[in-house]
Amino acid sequence: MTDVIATIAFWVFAISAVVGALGVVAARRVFHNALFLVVALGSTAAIYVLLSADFLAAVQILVYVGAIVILMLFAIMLTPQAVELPSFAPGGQQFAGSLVALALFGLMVGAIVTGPWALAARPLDQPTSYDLGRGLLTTFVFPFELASLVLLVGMIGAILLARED
Amino acid sequence: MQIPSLLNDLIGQIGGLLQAIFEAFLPDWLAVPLVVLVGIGVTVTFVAVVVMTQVWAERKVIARIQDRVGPNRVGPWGIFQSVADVLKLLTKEDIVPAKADRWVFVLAPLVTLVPSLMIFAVLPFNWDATIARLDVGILYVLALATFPTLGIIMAGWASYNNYTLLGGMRAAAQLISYEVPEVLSVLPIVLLAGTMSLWGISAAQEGTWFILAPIVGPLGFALFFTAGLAELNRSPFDLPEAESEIIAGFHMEYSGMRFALFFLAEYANSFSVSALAATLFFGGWQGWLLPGYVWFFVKTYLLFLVMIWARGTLPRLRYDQLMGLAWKILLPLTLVNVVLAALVKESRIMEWFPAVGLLVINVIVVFLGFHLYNFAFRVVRRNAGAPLLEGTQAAQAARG
Amino acid sequence: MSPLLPLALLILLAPFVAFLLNAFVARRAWALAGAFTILGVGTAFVASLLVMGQVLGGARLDVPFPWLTIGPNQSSVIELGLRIDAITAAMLIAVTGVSLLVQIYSWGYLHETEFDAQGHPHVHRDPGFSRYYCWMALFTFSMLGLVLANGFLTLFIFWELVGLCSYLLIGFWYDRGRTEARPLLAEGYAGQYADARLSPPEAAKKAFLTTRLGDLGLLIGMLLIWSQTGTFTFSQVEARVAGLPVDIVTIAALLVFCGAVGKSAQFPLHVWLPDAMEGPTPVSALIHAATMVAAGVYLVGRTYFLFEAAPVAMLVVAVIGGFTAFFAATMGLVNNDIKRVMAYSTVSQLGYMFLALGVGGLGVALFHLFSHAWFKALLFLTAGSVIHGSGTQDMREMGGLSRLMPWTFVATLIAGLSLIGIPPLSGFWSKDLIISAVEHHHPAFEPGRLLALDLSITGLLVFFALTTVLMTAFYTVRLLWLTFGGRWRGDPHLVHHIHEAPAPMLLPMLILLVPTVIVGFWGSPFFPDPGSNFVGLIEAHPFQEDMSLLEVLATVGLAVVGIGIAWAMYGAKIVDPARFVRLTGPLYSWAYNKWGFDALYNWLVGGLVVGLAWVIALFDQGVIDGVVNLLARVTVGLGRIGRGFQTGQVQTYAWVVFGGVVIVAAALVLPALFRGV
Amino acid sequence: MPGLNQFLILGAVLFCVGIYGALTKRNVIVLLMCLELMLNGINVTLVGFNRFLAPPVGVSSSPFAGQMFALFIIAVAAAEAALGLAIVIAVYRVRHTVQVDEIDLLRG
Repeated sequence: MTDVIATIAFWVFAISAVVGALGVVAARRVFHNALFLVVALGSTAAIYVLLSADFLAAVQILVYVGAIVILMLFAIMLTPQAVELPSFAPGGQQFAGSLVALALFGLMVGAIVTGPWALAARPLDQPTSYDLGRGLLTTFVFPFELASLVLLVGMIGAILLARED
Repeated sequence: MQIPSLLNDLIGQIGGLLQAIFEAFLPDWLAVPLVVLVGIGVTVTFVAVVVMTQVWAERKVIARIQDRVGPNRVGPWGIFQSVADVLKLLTKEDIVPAKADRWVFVLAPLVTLVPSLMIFAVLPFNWDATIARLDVGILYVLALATFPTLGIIMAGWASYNNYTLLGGMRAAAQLISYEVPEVLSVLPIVLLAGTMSLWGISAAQEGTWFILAPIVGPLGFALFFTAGLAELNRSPFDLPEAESEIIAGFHMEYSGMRFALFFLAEYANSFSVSALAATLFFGGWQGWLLPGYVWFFVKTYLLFLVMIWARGTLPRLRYDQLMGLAWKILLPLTLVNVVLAALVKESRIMEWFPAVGLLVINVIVVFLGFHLYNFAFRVVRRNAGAPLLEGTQAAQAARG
Repeated sequence: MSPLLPLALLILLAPFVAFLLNAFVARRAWALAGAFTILGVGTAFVASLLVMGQVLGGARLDVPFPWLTIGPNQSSVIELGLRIDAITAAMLIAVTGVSLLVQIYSWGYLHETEFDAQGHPHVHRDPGFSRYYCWMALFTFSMLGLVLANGFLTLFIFWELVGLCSYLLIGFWYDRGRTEARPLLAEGYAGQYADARLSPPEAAKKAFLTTRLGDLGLLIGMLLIWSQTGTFTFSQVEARVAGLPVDIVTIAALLVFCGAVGKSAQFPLHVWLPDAMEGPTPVSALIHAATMVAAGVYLVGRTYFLFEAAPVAMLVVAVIGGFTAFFAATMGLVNNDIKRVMAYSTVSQLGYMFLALGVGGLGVALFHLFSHAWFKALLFLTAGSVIHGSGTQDMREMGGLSRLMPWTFVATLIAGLSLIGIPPLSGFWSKDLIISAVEHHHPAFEPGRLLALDLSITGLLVFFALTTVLMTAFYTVRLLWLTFGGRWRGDPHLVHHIHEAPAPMLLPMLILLVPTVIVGFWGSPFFPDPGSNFVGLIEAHPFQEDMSLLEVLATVGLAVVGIGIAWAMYGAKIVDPARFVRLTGPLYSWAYNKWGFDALYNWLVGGLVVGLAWVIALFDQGVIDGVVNLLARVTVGLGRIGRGFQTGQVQTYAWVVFGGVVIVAAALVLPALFRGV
Repeated sequence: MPGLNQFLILGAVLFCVGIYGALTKRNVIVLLMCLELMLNGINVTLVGFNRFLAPPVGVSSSPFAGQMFALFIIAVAAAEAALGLAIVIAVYRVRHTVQVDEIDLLRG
């Protein structure tokens, strides 16, 4: 029974993620790009839930939507632009970009389809926050400290760069 | 004394009964989603009803504080006043500003309201009466708490009005600033309870409520409740939509039903913050005599009254004071609180120390806290030279 | 240990010491420099007389000094060394004798007497006086070294030194420029011009380069012999020549002959000797008459075993010798410069010597060389005193000097007659021997067939020999007459200054008269005993006895006819020389322009070198610079293409990055895909 | 029940749309958004791997390495976005533009 729901849910959120992504790329006004980004990130969070990564979904919402997108909105507000500027690069570059994107996509799909994945039946819907928490402070303690350092540096850097002295 | 299970577990019983009926009559794949839908429907109507009571309560109490009667015309003690308001808003004309960014304008109220409703799915009304017993409950709630910020920015931007944009940006800045202390103030409770799921936290407060934790409890509650108020743009922190400042802030251009949605979202959030505070610090459905959900609602409404009380008494904070409070006072205190919580957790004082003793300690701590705060405040003000927080000082004097 | 070795070393080192002293000590003390050189050469002369005594006594010397050991297992030893035998002894005496007399003569020659406006004489000494004597000492040292050499290597070293000295001495007056063709100051020759002449440095360079060309041939020949026989020493080479194939020996002989042709100014390489007259006259006397030019003949004489083993080479030597004799004589007839006439006569006489060598008369050739050295040196010295006195070199501007310079006239007359070959003078004995040798040695000659026009080689040689006797007689008398006969035709107010040669110049000339007269008898039939006869010493069997009276009469007759013709044209003026010139027209101008060889060589060398240079330049600019420029252009091009990518656009860079990713991904994924994993 | 391939393809789609956007959009902020999109694509793939693949034999990483990795990516992405936007604002203050092709002083 839950399989059906899971499949439906997957397709719903997958499509919304792709639509969001395309929206980010295709929307003309920058503000709309941001909103489509929210849609894309939100549906990705939902996908995480499907992949039984609930803690990650919550973090995704909290960090991405809560902080990064709003930060981008602030950036958009702080850099007023004449709206009518073309939002897309000239034809040549567009073609080149699409060429690379499609080529890469083709290759990825090729690799995914032919990849010899060693599938394993993993328990579904296990609460992960306990294991993640434990993992963070045991095997991944060094990256954890390093991440904190990166964030600190990022914070100080951002303040210094954006400060209007 | 065992209260009849039916009464004790009313909501759970009804839910189980309903599910049984559906499974009997409907095909399997349809039954479960239907039950879920019914659950959602019940929640939404429940929220609507709760909000109406909140509105009525707030208007009555504020009136009392301001030495006036409050609504008493519509129905006995004016209890149907909020219904009248809703009807008025429903019938009002729905205007979309000409140059407004149409889609964003329309979506803004939804983006604000929907997450608020989603939070109710997690609140632990009773030991078995939570729609979704999420393992990452509190984190889920905090994550959803960020969506209103987005909604407010969208509203501010889309209504193509300088003041709304300004109001929206101010609100966003305020929300972001207070989100950090709010999230961090929850940490001590998660530490003490050992789990992030709200049901788990409530269960962990069987004997002693976390408010009784020596220093961590009251300090934690104060921080969380203040940050919560700021998140809701209420009372002392309602600068962005303050009428006297920028003409009702970001939702100025909204009217009719859309404004009602904003209004609904605001009160739903207040309820959820109060419920959270109750769950985290006052043991949620923990209570000796009455059934779990009764205690839950009593505590929530009491906290809501505190909010109304704060609204009635405290003057509005200036913007720099608002920001200063968040980053210079709340954030450091929460960090200190987390450390203290670790100490309390390790020393296991909560298990062997009688609840009453904890209460006495807490009272002393609170009393000392205020005086210490007063002294520290005066020193800081003299050093900085600039009036750091006259407002709070006044409030503190009032509290005396 | 025979006394010959110390004597040889003394002969060799005396002039060398003189050279060192002059070079480093007596740089400004001119008198001291002169004294050192004369002293050095004098001791060498005395020593060589002693050596001759020893040699007549039958002593011989051949001492090698090992120098280098090279080759895979130290197999071949390179050595220098000294060798004295009959030829060397004769040459030693000739070289040291003439050199001594020339040094003394030079003392006088280098002191010019000029008469200022009032006519007072100022004795003016040539500034390069000590330099002159320094080089003269070096020249004598190297000439003696050449003569004493026992092997090709030693000989070659001194051969080059001699060449160097001739270069230095020809270019002695290096500060003088070219003498342009100036109009004649002589009666009867109005409108004619004195020939233009090269400047001393140019003449020196010309001499040096031409002789170097010959030396190259000698060097290659020397190395060929070394590679074939493994040694340089003459005696060892002589022993091993029999074993070598004939054509190798022929080639070696011809290459060695090239060296001789270069040094002795024979036919192809003769152009430098007439121009070498730019040097001071004593230099010409010593180097370009007696010693250095004779070195070629001496070389062929020393390596005669090579030529005997290669009949073809002998024939070539004979033909070249004969032709040069005839060819030089024709040029001598028409030239008006007194020193150039003598130069052509020297070339002609050397041609005679090579003719003698070519037909097998080694002793005869060397005897003629010995006697020619003396009287030709005397001729040049007298020419020197004539120029010194009259101040001009062009014979047309002279005349009537017999009264003004009586002693010089007498000396020139006797030397001239000796050159012509009038008995009993030495010229007669040595030249007639050559002519009879030509008759005698070539079996193909039938006795008594003198003037039959036989166009075979033998006929040609005989024709050359006899006609040259006639021409020699003609130009010698012409010279004598133009210079000494008739009245002074030159610049009138020069007449008062014409004076007889001073003592230091006159004395050597008179001394030289003695050998000019008596030397002839040494090789003549009056010394029948082979041991004492000059030719006998060198050749196994002297052949005077079969010198038939007929041949003698024929040659002397021709000589007298030559004198008669000359006397008719210049003495009695029966035939006017000017009209005769018009008659012979093209022939005269052909001879006058030295058969066009100078122009040919100039064009050839100039054209060759310039052409070669042009080709190399073309290659250099075109290919080498081309490649370098191409490289530069390619790099710039690449740079410009590269620059195209640096657009500054972030997205261009991003595109390139992801392009790379695509390529890498394709490389990794596609193979797996196609293999149908 | 969606298999691993579906999730991987979804990740790939998100990534490629991100690349296309990054290479063609002219506004720097949208560029950063596309970057976030690409990172999200990667996160989906990682979490997919974590969900479906057995941990490699012999390697002692924890069973949730995939999610852990995604977590760190999110952290770093946050820092990166912050810095990126700070730079954009700084550039805007100087050049008054956020159009990518107008910010091209560093060219050959």
